[in-house]
Amino acid sequence: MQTVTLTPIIQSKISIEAETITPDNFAGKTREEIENITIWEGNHKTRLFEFFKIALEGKDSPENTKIIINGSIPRVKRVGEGMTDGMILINGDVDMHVGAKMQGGVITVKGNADSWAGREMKGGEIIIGGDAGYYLGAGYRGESCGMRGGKIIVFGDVKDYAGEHICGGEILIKGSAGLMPGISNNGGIITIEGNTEMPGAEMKKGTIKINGVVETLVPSYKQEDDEEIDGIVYNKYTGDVVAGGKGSLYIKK
Amino acid sequence: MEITDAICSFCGSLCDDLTVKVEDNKIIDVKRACRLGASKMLGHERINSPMIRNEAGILEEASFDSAIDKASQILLHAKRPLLYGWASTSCEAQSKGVLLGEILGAVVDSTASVCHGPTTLGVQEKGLPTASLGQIKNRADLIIFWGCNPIHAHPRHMSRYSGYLPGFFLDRGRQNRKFVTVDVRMTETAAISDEFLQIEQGSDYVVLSALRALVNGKDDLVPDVVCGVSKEDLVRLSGMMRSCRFGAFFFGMGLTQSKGRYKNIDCALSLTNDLNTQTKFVITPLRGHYNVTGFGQVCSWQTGFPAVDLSRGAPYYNPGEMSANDLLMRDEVDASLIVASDPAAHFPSTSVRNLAKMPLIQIDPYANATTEIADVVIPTAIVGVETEGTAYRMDGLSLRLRKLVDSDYPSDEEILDKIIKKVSRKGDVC
Amino acid sequence: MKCDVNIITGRTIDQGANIDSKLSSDYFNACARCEIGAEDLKTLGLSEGSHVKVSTRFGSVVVSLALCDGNPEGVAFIPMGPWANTVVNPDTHGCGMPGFKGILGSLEPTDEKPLDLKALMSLYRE
Amino acid sequence: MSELLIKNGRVFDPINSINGDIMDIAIKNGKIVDDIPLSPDTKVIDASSMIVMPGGVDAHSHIAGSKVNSGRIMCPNDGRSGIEKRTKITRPCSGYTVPNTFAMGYRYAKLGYTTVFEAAIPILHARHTHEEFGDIPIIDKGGLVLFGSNWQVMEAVRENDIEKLAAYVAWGLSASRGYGVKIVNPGGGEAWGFGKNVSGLHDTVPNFDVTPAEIITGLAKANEMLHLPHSIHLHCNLLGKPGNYKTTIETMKLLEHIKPSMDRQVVHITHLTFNAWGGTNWGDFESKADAVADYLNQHDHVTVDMGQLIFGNATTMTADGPMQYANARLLATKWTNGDVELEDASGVVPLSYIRKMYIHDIMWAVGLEVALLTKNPWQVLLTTDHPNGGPFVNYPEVIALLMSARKREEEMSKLSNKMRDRTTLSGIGRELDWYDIAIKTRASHAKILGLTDHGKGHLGAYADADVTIYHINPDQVDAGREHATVKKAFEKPAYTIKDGKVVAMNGEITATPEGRTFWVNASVPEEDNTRLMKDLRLKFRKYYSINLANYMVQDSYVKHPVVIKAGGS
Repeated sequence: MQTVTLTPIIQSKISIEAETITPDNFAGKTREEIENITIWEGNHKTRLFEFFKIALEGKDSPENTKIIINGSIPRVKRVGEGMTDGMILINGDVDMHVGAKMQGGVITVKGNADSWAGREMKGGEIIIGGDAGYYLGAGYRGESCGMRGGKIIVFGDVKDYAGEHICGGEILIKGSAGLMPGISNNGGIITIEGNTEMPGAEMKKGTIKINGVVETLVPSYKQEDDEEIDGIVYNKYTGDVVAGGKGSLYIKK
Repeated sequence: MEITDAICSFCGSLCDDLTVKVEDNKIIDVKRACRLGASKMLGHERINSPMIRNEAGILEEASFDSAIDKASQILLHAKRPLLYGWASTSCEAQSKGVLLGEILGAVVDSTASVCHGPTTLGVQEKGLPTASLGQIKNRADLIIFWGCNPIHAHPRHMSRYSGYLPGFFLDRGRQNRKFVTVDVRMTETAAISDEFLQIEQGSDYVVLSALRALVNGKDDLVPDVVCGVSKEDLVRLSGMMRSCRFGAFFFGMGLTQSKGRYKNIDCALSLTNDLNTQTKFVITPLRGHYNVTGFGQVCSWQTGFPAVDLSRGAPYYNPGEMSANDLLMRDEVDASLIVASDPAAHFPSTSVRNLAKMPLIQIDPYANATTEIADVVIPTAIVGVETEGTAYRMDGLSLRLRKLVDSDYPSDEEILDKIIKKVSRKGDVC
Repeated sequence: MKCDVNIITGRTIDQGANIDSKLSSDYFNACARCEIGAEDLKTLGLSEGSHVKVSTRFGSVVVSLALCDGNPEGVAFIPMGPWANTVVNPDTHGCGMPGFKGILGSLEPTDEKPLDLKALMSLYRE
Repeated sequence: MSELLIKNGRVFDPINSINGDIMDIAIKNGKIVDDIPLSPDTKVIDASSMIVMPGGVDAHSHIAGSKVNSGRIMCPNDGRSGIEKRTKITRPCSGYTVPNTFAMGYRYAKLGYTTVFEAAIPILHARHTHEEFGDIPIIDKGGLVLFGSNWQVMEAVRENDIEKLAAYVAWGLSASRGYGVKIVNPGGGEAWGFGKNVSGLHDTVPNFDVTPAEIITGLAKANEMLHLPHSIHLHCNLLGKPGNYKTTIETMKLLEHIKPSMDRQVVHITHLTFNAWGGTNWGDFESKADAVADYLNQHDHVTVDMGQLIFGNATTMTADGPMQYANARLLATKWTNGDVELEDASGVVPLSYIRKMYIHDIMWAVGLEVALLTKNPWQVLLTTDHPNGGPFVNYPEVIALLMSARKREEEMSKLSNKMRDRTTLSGIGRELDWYDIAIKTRASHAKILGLTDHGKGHLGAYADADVTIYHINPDQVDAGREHATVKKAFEKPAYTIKDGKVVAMNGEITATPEGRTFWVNASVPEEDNTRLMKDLRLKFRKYYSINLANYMVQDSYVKHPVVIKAGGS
C-alpha cells in the first residue's frame, strides 16, 4: 500500500489545474518526485509542493495507491482525471472536473464538488458527500457522449444538466437536481431522490427515476401504465418522442 | 463630399447602403441610417487622451507610449489575464487580440458570452440550419421573431432583410409574408406582427418542445395548455410553420438569457431541422454588436474555438468555466484588457466588483462605465468611421468597412500591435 | 405597496442610441428605469416617473418607473445597463451567461433617487 | 541570394519524365535552376538513398472559408482532438477534421505539400475565404468558385448566351479573386432554396427552366471560351445516392464533344468515392467503380479524384445542400446549412466512417477501385476530399493502400464480407509505383489545374523550388511488402522545401513563410461585359442583400497574389 497525503498550504485564488493528481501518476514515486509534479496556476507552470505539504508512506502500484487530500481544495481542478485505479479521498470541497474521464478506482469527496464532476467518466466510482455543480457526469461541448460507465453518488443536491448525453453508467442523486437532468440520455441510469425540473428531454435510451416532485415535464413523453419498483408506484413515461426516443422516465406517483 | 455605399458599424445588420456627407472631415449627415446608426456616425464625445489612474485614484492624462508601457507591464505580470470585448472592432484587431492572448497565456472572450454565446453552445449540439439574409428576403413567406425585438435592436432589419422589401419570389413584400412574434410581453415588433403568441417568462423550452411534438405529428401528447399557451394556438402556429413555403426563425436574448439558455436554442434548432422534412425553414440569431459575429469567426479559424483560454499555450474552450463572467464571479482574474466593449455596464455587479479590484486596461473610443473603473485608458479610432476593417454580418457575411473621415487616433489594431511587441520575447512568432 | 415581479432586462432603442455616450443624461434616462404594466403600477400606488427600489437577492437599485402596456402583470423590464446589473443573477448556469432575465424580485416605493452613472460606478471602486 | 543543392536524390518528376534517376536539384532564389556553381555559401542537402519529388499539390481540399469555419464552430469536440501548443515558431494548433488555419498550413507542409486549392467558394463569401487563406502559413493557395446554381449563370444558359455567361464567369472569378469554375450538384442548390432537389441531369431546375445538363455544358463552353487554366470542376448531381454511377457516366458523356482550349481535360469530376455507386437503395448498395473506370479508360476528356474514405471521424462539407440534409436525417447528427442568396447552397455534417458498416466499407473500396482500375495514372488524383472522406493527414495511408495489394488485403480482412461481394477490390492486384505516386500527389494535380507553366508540380528549370525529400530508398524498400515503412516515410518527409527554403524537417516545422494566392483574371469583350453589368446592377438593386460596391474582394485581402491572365483569343 502506498499512501500519499496532500495538505493544502495555500488556497490559490486562481484555479490550479492538477490533472496530474492521480494514483497512476503518484504510484511508485518518491516524495521528492511527487513534490515536483507539474501543476498549472493560470498561465504559470508550477509544482505540487508550492501548494501542498506532502507526506508519503510506502511505495506500490496504482491499484494500491491512496491519495488523501487533507482539507478543502475549492480551486483545484481536474483531480483524478483519467485515473484507472486506486483511491483519492478529498476531505473537503473540490473544484471542477474531479474524476473527469475516470476509468477506474474510487474518488471520495467529503464536501462539495464543482461542475463537471465525472465528465466523460468511463468506469470507477465517485462519491460526493455534499453537493455537486452543473454538468455532473456530462460530456464535453459538442460531443455526443457524456459519462459512459462507472457510478456517481451525490448525497446532496446537484445543479443543472446532470448526466447530459450520458451513454452508460449510473448516477444516483440523494438530493434534488436542477434543470434537465439526463437531457439527451442515450443509455445511462439516473436516479434522483429529490425534486427536479424538465427531466430527460431528448432522451433516446436509458432510464431516469425520480422520487421527488417534477416541476415541469416536457410535452413530448408518452404516458404508459404505472409501474411498481421496489415497492414504490411510479408514473411511467417513454420518450422523448421528438428524438425518436425509447427511454424510460419514472416519476413517483 | 458624399460617400455612397458606406457600411454602418453599429449592429449586426451591417447595412451597407448609407450615404454619408462629410464636410471639413466631419460627418454632417447620414442618409438611410436608422437612429442607432445615425447616432454613431454623427458622433459622441470622445476620450481625448490616454490616461493612467494615479495613486489618488484619479485618471491622469498620459502619452500613448507610457499608457502602452503601463498596460504591457500589467499584462506581463498577470497569471490569469482576461482579454475581453472585441464586439465593436475589426477582425484585424480581433486577430491581434488572439495573438496577444497566445503570448500572454490569457483568456480571450467576447461579448458573445453575454449575448449569443449560448447560441453557439446550441449550435455545437445541433448545427445551424441557416441562410444568408438575402435568401430570406427573396423567399421567406413566414417570419418568426422569437424573444427578440428588432424594431429596437435592429431597426432596419425588417425593411432590408426580413419583411418589407419585395423579393424575387415575393413581389409584394410585406403583403406576401406573415410575421409571428413570440415573446413574454407585447413589444413593438409583436404589435406589427400578424400573430403574437404571448408566453410565460422562462417557458420557451417547453413551448418549443410542444411545437416539435406537433410538427412531428405527436399531437396527442401535447396537453391542452402548455405553460399558459393553449394547444389550439400552438396547433395553429405549427400549422403555419408546416404550410409556409420558406420560413425564417429569428431569435434574440429572449432565448439565450432565459431559463435553459442554450437548451432553448438547441430545441429551436431541432425544430428548424424537423420542419425541413416538410418545407424549407432556416434559423438566424439576431446578433447585436456589429462585429461580434466576426470575433467568433476569427477566433475559430485561428484557435479552433469561438472563445479561448490560452493559459497553457494550447487552445482550451469551455464556456461556464473560462467565460468572462465565470472567471470574474470566481474572482480568478488578476488583470484585464477590455477592448471595444463595456463590461462594467453590462456584467452583473459581482463580476464588475471583481473586475474593478484588479488592474484593468481599456481600449475604446468612448468613455463609458468601464472607464470609471479602469487603470489605463487608451483611446482609439472608430472602426468603420475613422479606420477601415473587416466585419461579419449576423449571417456570417464578411464586409469591408470603410474609412469615412481622417482621425488622429490610432486604430485598435495599432495599439494592440504595440502591446504585442512589448510583451513578446525576441524571436517569438507574432 | 410592495410588488413581486419577474425581472427581465434587454435592449431598447434609447439605450442603444446612447450606448456610446454613457455619461449623458439621455443614457441615464434611457437606462435608469423600470417598465411595468398598469396593474402593477396600481399595486404600488405610484405613477410614471416615481422612483422605485428594485430588490432581488443579488442587490437593489433605485430607478424611475415607466408604464408599459405590453407588460403582463408581474413582469418588470429594466433596460440593460449598470442599473439593471445591480439586481441580475451572476450565476451562469455552467454556460457563461449570467441570469439577465427571469430574476425574481420586488418593487417598492422609495424616497431615494437613482444614482447617476459615475456615482453608481464609484461604488465599485470602494 | 540563397542557394541550395539537393545532391544524389532519387528524383521522381513525372512532368519532366524523370523516373527515379539519381540527380542533383539546384535551387537559386526560390527557383529550380539547371545548375549552380557550388559556392561556399550554398547549402547542401545530401539526399542519397532518398526520394526527391516536387512539392505536393492538392487540387481539391476544403481548407478555408465559411463552411470550414462552420465546421469548427459546431465541432469543438473535433477541435480538442488535435491540440498542439504554441512553440517559438508556430502558433497553437487544434482540430483533426477541421484544423485551425495554422494547423492547416503546418500539417500540409509537414506532409510535403506546398500548394493546396480550396474546392468550393461562394463568390459572396470569398472575402472570408481569403481572410483564412491569409492565416494559413507556408503553402500556396487558390480557390475554385461556385457557379452551378447561380441565377446569373442559369439565366444566361436559359438564354443560350454563352458570351454573357463567359463574361459572368470572368467577373465572378475577379470578384472572388478565384481560380476556376466549380459546379456542385448543378441546379440542386437553387431547388434547395425551397427545400427541393433536382433528380438528375435532365430535370428542370424550378423557376429557372434550365436543366443540370444545360448548366454543365454551358459552363464548360464558357470555361473553354475563356481559356481558363483549369477545366470545369464538377461535383455531379445525385452524389451520395445509390445508383448514381449512371449519372456520373452520363455527365462525362455530355461533355465528349466539347473541345478543350488548352492541353488538358474538359472536365474534372471530383471525389468519385461518393458517386460511382450502384444499387437502388442502401440495401442493395454496391460499387460501380469498374463501370466508371471502364469509361475513363476509353476517354481522355475527363479526369477525376478519389475523395478516398478514411475510417474514423470526418466532417462533410459541400455546396450540395439537399444531400447534406439527407445525410443529417439519415444519421441523426448535427446539421449546418448555409444557403447563399442568388448563388448556391451548402451544408456541413460531421460523421464517423465505421469499419464493418458495409456501406462505409464499400465506399472505402470505391475510391481505391477507381484509382486502381483506371489505367492512366494521370487521370485519377489522390485526394480524400478533405475533410469529407477524411482529413488530408491520412494521405500516406492512401499511398500505402495504392502501392500494396497486401495492405489492402490486410485492411479488407477487418471489413464486412458484403464489401468483398459488392466491390472488385479483392480481385485487383495492381500496385502503383513511386512514379505513379508522384503523378497522383503532385504532377497530375498541377497539370489538371493548369499550374505546370506557373512553376508547380515539377522540378524543371524556373519551376518554384518546392521540393519534398522522403526518407525512403526505393532500391531497398519493396512497397508492396513493406507498406508500413512507406506510410511512415510519407508521413514525415525528411525535408519540405518551399521556394527554396526548408519549411519542415522530419515532421517539425522549421520556417513559416507566407504563401501566395493564385487567381485568374480573364478578359472578355467589352460588349459582353456591358450586357452582363446591366443584369448584375438589377440583381444587386433588387435581390442581393448588399450593394455591388461592397461585393468584390478588395485587393488588401489577397496576400502575395499571383494573377494568371486568361480570356478569349
